[in-house]
Amino acid sequence: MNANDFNTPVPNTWCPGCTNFMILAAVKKAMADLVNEGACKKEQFTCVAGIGCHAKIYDYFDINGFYGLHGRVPPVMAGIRLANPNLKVLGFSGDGDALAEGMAHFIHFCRYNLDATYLLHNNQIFALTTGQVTPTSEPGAVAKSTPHGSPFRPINPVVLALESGATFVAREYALDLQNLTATLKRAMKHKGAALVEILQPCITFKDVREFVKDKMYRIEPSDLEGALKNARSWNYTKEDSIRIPVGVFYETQYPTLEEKVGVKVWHEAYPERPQRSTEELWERFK
Amino acid sequence: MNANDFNTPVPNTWCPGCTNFMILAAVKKAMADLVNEGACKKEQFTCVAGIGCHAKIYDYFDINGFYGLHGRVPPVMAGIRLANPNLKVLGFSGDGDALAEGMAHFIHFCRYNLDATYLLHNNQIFALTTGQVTPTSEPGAVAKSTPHGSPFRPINPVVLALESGATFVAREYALDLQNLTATLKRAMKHKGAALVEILQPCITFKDVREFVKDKMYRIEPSDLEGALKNARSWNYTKEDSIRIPVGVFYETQYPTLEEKVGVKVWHEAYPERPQRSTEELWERFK
Amino acid sequence: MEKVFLIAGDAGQGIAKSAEILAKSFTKRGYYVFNYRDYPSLIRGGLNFNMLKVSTDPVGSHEWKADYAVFLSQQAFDTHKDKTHFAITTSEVIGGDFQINTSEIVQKTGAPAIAGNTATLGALYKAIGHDTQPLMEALADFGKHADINRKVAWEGFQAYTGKTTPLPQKEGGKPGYFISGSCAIALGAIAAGMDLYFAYPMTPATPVLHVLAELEREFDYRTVQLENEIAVANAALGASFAGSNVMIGTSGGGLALMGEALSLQGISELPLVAYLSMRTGPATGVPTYTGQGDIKFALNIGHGEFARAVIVPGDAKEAHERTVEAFYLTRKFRVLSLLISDKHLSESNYTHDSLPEPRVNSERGLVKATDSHMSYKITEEGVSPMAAPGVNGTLRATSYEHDEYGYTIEDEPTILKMVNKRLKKARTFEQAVNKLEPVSVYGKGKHVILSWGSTKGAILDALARLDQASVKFVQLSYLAPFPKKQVEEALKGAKTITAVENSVTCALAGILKEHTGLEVDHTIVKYDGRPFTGGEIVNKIRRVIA
Amino acid sequence: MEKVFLIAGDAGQGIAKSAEILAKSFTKRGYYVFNYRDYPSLIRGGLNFNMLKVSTDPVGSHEWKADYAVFLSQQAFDTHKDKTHFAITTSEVIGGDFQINTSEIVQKTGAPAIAGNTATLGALYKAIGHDTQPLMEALADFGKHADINRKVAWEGFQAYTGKTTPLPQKEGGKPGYFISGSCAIALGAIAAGMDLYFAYPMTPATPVLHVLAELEREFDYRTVQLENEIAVANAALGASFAGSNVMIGTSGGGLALMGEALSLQGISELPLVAYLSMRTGPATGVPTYTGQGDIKFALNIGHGEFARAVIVPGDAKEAHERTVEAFYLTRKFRVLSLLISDKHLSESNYTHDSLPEPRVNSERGLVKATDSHMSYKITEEGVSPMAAPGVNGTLRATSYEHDEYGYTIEDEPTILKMVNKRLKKARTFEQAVNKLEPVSVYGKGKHVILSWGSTKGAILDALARLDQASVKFVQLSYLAPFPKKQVEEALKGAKTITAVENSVTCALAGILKEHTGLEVDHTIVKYDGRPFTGGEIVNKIRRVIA
Ligand SMILES: Cc1ncc(C[n+]2csc(CCOP(=O)(O)OP(=O)(O)O)c2C)c(N)n1
Ligand SMILES: Cc1ncc(C[n+]2csc(CCOP(=O)(O)OP(=O)(O)O)c2C)c(N)n1
Ligand code: SF4
Ligand code: SF4
Ligand SMILES: [Mg+2]
Ligand SMILES: [Mg+2]
Repeated sequence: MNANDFNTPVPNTWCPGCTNFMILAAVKKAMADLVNEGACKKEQFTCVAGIGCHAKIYDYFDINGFYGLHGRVPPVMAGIRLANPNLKVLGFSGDGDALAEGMAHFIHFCRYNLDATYLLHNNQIFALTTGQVTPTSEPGAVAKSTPHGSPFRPINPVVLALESGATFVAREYALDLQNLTATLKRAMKHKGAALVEILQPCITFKDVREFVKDKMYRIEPSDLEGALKNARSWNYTKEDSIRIPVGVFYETQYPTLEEKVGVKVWHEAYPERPQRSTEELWERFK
Repeated sequence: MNANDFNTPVPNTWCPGCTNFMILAAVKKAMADLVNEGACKKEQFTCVAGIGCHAKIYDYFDINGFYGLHGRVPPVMAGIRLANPNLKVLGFSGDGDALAEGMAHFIHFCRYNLDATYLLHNNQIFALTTGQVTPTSEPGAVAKSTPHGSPFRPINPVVLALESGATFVAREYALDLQNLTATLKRAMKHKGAALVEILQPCITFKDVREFVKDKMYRIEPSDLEGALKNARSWNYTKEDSIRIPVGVFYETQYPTLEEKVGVKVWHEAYPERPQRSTEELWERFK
Repeated sequence: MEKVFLIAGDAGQGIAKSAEILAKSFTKRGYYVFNYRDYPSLIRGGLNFNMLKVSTDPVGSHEWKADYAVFLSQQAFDTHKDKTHFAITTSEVIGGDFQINTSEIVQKTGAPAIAGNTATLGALYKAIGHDTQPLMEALADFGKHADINRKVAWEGFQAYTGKTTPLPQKEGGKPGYFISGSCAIALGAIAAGMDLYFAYPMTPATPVLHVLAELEREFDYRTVQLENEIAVANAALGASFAGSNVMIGTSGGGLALMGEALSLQGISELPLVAYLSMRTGPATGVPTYTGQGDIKFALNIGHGEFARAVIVPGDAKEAHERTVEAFYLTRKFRVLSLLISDKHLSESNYTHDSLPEPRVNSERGLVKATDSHMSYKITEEGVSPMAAPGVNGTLRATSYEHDEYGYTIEDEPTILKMVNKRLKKARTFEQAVNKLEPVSVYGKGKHVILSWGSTKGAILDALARLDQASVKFVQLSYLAPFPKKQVEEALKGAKTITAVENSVTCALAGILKEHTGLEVDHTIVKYDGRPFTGGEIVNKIRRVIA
Repeated sequence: MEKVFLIAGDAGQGIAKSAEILAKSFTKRGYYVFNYRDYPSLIRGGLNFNMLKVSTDPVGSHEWKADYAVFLSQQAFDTHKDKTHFAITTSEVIGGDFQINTSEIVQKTGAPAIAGNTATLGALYKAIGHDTQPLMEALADFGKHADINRKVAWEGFQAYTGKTTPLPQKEGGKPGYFISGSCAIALGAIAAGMDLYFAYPMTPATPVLHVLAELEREFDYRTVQLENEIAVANAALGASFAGSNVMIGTSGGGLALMGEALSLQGISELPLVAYLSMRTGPATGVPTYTGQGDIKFALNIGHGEFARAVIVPGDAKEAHERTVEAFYLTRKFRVLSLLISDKHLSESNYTHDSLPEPRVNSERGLVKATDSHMSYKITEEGVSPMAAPGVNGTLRATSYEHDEYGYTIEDEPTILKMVNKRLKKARTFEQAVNKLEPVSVYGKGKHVILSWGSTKGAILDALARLDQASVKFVQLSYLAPFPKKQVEEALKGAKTITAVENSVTCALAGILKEHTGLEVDHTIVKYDGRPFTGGEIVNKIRRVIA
């Protein structure tokens, strides 16, 4: 099995050259590898997508898919995993999706330590709505809803994930296919909440490809304190002096929500539930 | 002016002995002091309350008040401040209110550095709905919706506030009237987003008064790293070995959202806006 | 023959428990009991009261005036003394027609102070001229404290020397079930084979969460409280996609946050039962009081156009049956089932003696996915067979308009095809609902009372006291799809139509007119947060049909 | 006399800009232009097209068949060639009736490749037999690139030797305004004296956000994009409480998240204008296409019962006027103003020549608070005078039921008093709406076309082509409060009533029946995401009244 086995017949509508193409390639490659390694069957992969350019990925690979609402990827992942802990769930969000509309779920996903891989396509812009600032846009950013400069500071999703309890936290660059694929595989193999932030420059509204490439350096996983230090070393600003850490920040083990709740594949355990008479059930109210 | 000048004729419906009474007393005292010091006029105080036991405070002091929706205190505070930067805004949330329903707003309030004081009545329980776990309940907590033990881990609002950009972060104990009042005054004088978490044991559903009192120790403000270290030293668990830091964790200066947006008291600047003819306005579309 | 009992005291004094024990004792002898709970939005220190109507005939409502009241606090006495003909008070209270010295009794029996309540129950039994046997049985509920409470009850019985108005003995009556609407709904969900219940607490939907959490291990399903209602609704759709049978529950404010997800249900066609328990609105309103003012919102919630069942049972028994129907419909037709109750139905206790089984069985009904599975296959009936992901094929669910595979599309012909598919499904589904007795008719008169939901109990109680030859009650158990034909049939030849609704604007009148063109002659509404009683309906109907 | 132009190409090729320049050039000579924009939900690479109808008489819709098309890409030509009688293509395209060698022209003139578009505009001018003067004027829009574009246009004009079908010269016509619904709404908000606009981007409401952000310094108000729609709605109510004149904007999915906050508007009575621009639903649906399928949701959004204005203008001019009314109503009566548009109205461009001023002026109308100010004072009209906090007294706003001061209450008498106050206000407000010409009648026939919102343009265009003695158009600009009397008046004596709606279920038919009992005879609906054209209405009406 190779990446192309995940292709779909749907025409791709990303801008020609969009960095999302590389993320798509990396995910397909990672999935193919996992299948080849026997870690997982193709049928188990299940994608959950938000709304935005990133989310169009739903149409572009032939795996189970839930194309949800803007910002609501984490609860859908939770529902799927609580209903069927055999599914290998991959969530796809944008920075607007995960950190503006969906911030509450983002934090709680990490806290729950849900066993799923959450990919954050961070292009520091609302792309599909033609370019407005997001929670990771740099201070003063000029965009369509902030023509006089953004009044907001960026927030750091890697730091938030670490502080909220995610048990695997990484950042990669969309155009570094090899590292991205490797990290995605690691994330998918991880048991627990795995966040992979992917720097995904939008070539139409905010082309920072050169900037990111220049500033990037690889880090190694460390303990939580070290991971936080690494994470905090770049706060999404665009000064010349900054450096951007990429790689796996942190990995640890903790029981997952599914384990704690004690779930099973309900529809397989009970293809049909036993019919219970009203009398049987009401007995306790006699 | 003293605390009693803020009294209202409304009968109080907190459980007799509820620790919220002390918070009420502290806030009234702090407000009276600020008025006496000439820092603020009584008419400027404006309370924004969520929904829960904590929020009933709206009825119990004679200041401007907005009794909003569950979880929505921060955006209401933002709206008020963007409309009238002269108002001294105090927000009141519970742990359910701020960290479950309202988590997204909690984070963004800190990020915006809105100039307002946000009081978080943390009793580690949904009290008004008669006792269910909240995001700060200890692991395994038994409550009405988790009779077999909570599957969730607590999250640390002090850490989140620090990481999200709040410029004043403190924790106090509801029954330590003196320190609570002093810290509230400091928070109210602070320019920027001030979070004061108040450990507020619910004597009906989760009476941890003794526990908190035993474990508490006072800390001094430090730099962000030190503050985070202090904050992380207790993660809302109930082991015997823990110690609970209270006091001001952190204080710094940063421009507020109001300053960055550039607002004024619109209705005073423009008691009525100039009437503009359609022709004048449409000129640009000729 | 009936008697009304009022039990009032401070929040936290165990009012609800006393009322429940009393009610249970009566049901054990075959009486019918209806129990109304009135409590403010606070935990301790305020006033609670319960109104119990105990009758030899079926009852479904309370009254605002009691034959006997028990007042456990001064505040309760002062506030509610006008609600009763006769007041039994405890030693803590100054005033009343007869005082039971509860402190003496607890002292004498060595019982804890709280058990003083039980002495008043003993007294009540004396007042109606009954022996205490059923009460003693019901006290078993106190578990290890049962015996001491029995002693206290006995002392109370002995101590009472006030007036006695006998309630006829009900012999031979089969002991009924005494159950709240909430419990009935929870059990209905279990009967229907639910796998997962997601919720965020909100009065008055919370009791269903509590009951379901309590029973989850016994029946092997799971109850999960998530971070907020938006998470709840989206998680439920995720779980439904993955093959589970799911339900969510909330009140109006929570439902208002779910509108987007419910719209997603509409286009993704993932089975979902959403339980709404209404309270007095708008917004936070009067959170522990009742009302039916959310109905138009529920009927129209979600942007865009999609079919839904709006199911409005009238009492506990029906709540159980209709809950099963809600699951049946959503699984069979992939439409949203909105199961609607209110504080009055959810938190009142009903006595039911006969328990016919639900009209339908709910089935999961999953098919096996094929290799090139179409999640949105166009079929004759418009219903696409549903499979679960994980074994075969690629399963899809989406918020975008899509083709049969679930891929995103924007072209006119495919949009039309898929909208038409869903339209066809809506028609198929409508026919199925028509088979579920969506309309019930009681009585035969030409003056029609038309209503839905929790008003059923009061109206049936009123009907028993009205001239049944002149009055008829047409009860709707479904408001969507609107059972037009059956309603028109039931209203044929009506001299007057009176719509009854616990609301300000009587939405029902507009709904009727929208679907049938029929205009109601009168509306009876109530919007002070309190439910109708049988007596109120009797008075208002008499005025209206005079 | 009219001509239809189709400009089609890839997303990112500057289609919209070319169409705008062309349209503006015509309006400069006094023509009326209607411009329909059709684009998929993607940024670059897909297909966009604009359909312009240019006429000597007022126009409000496009057609699906053009007299002249310009195809800027092969894909555009292949997909849309059937939509035109005559195709002008560029050198990049194989096929078409006449090819303009744009690459040669840009080379020759030294213009950038993108300016090739402009050559085709020159060609179009030749094709309709006009001199290029107005086009040259309109090219001023390119600023410093104006001159080079003029050169290119001129070359295009010269190069065209294809067929010519002259468009009659329109002499003496006053140059009109060429404006989109979105711009008109933004300017209406400015005219009404808005202080703050809060939004979260969502197609097709986003252009209002962009325009307002652009103009905020010029008119000294502020536009703030917050973290999500729930924050937007709650912040707006906070700002309203603090004295500001506020508006928010979103599409259906965002509105669905605001239900709880809108219910809070209902009980807190804080002035708020909420702008909804609808698209094809449910859920994400077909996000860049149009539809009117959210109307029942909007009419009923929010739990509990409260009054609202549901304002549904039909074209850009009206959008401006009605936006001012939305502010007027919400400030004067403290009711929610829901201002509703759709993708078609928001993103199409209209030509208007006469601009009557709005019927009303919006006023902030704050009173000064007194020392013991009652935020919810009971007045004869039910409207409590509004003051802002900060100077005097204690101002309150609350989501709970409350007394006149805004303190929380739960007792029956106070609940009734406050609900009745809001009921009285609703009646006062209804009367005010009746004075705002909520219903407009065009034509005099006995066959009535009934509609609301963005269908106005197509229906008016159709009316001009139908027998005006036999057809009449009744346009509703308010759906709530429903202008019952005026609608009944307008429908009196109708031989047939045909409801027209860009939806699946034609909600309007039900709304009409609910309020008047009148049944429509026919419905004309369209639910493929595309708006009606005048031609479609003509055909369908002819069939219906045949
Ligand atoms: C509730 C809701 N609000 C707003 C939108 C409109 N919307 C669609 S995509 C998008 C922005 C997406 O930004 P991001 O998540 O960063 O994704 P990107 O397009 O950059 O990949 C928005 C706001 C929506 N679909 N739903
Ligand atoms: C949208 C919404 N969901 C749920 C509720 C029900 N509710 C009221 S209070 C409350 C819990 C409050 O808990 P917390 O914020 O911790 O306050 P406490 O009562 O403990 O002070 C909930 C869930 C609500 N009012 N609104
Ligand atoms: S707009 Fe940006 S993110 Fe979206 S497809 Fe184009 S390049 Fe990619
Ligand atoms: S329930 Fe707890 S928090 Fe609420 S009033 Fe009582 S003691 Fe206080
Ligand atoms: Mg983005
Ligand atoms: Mg709490």
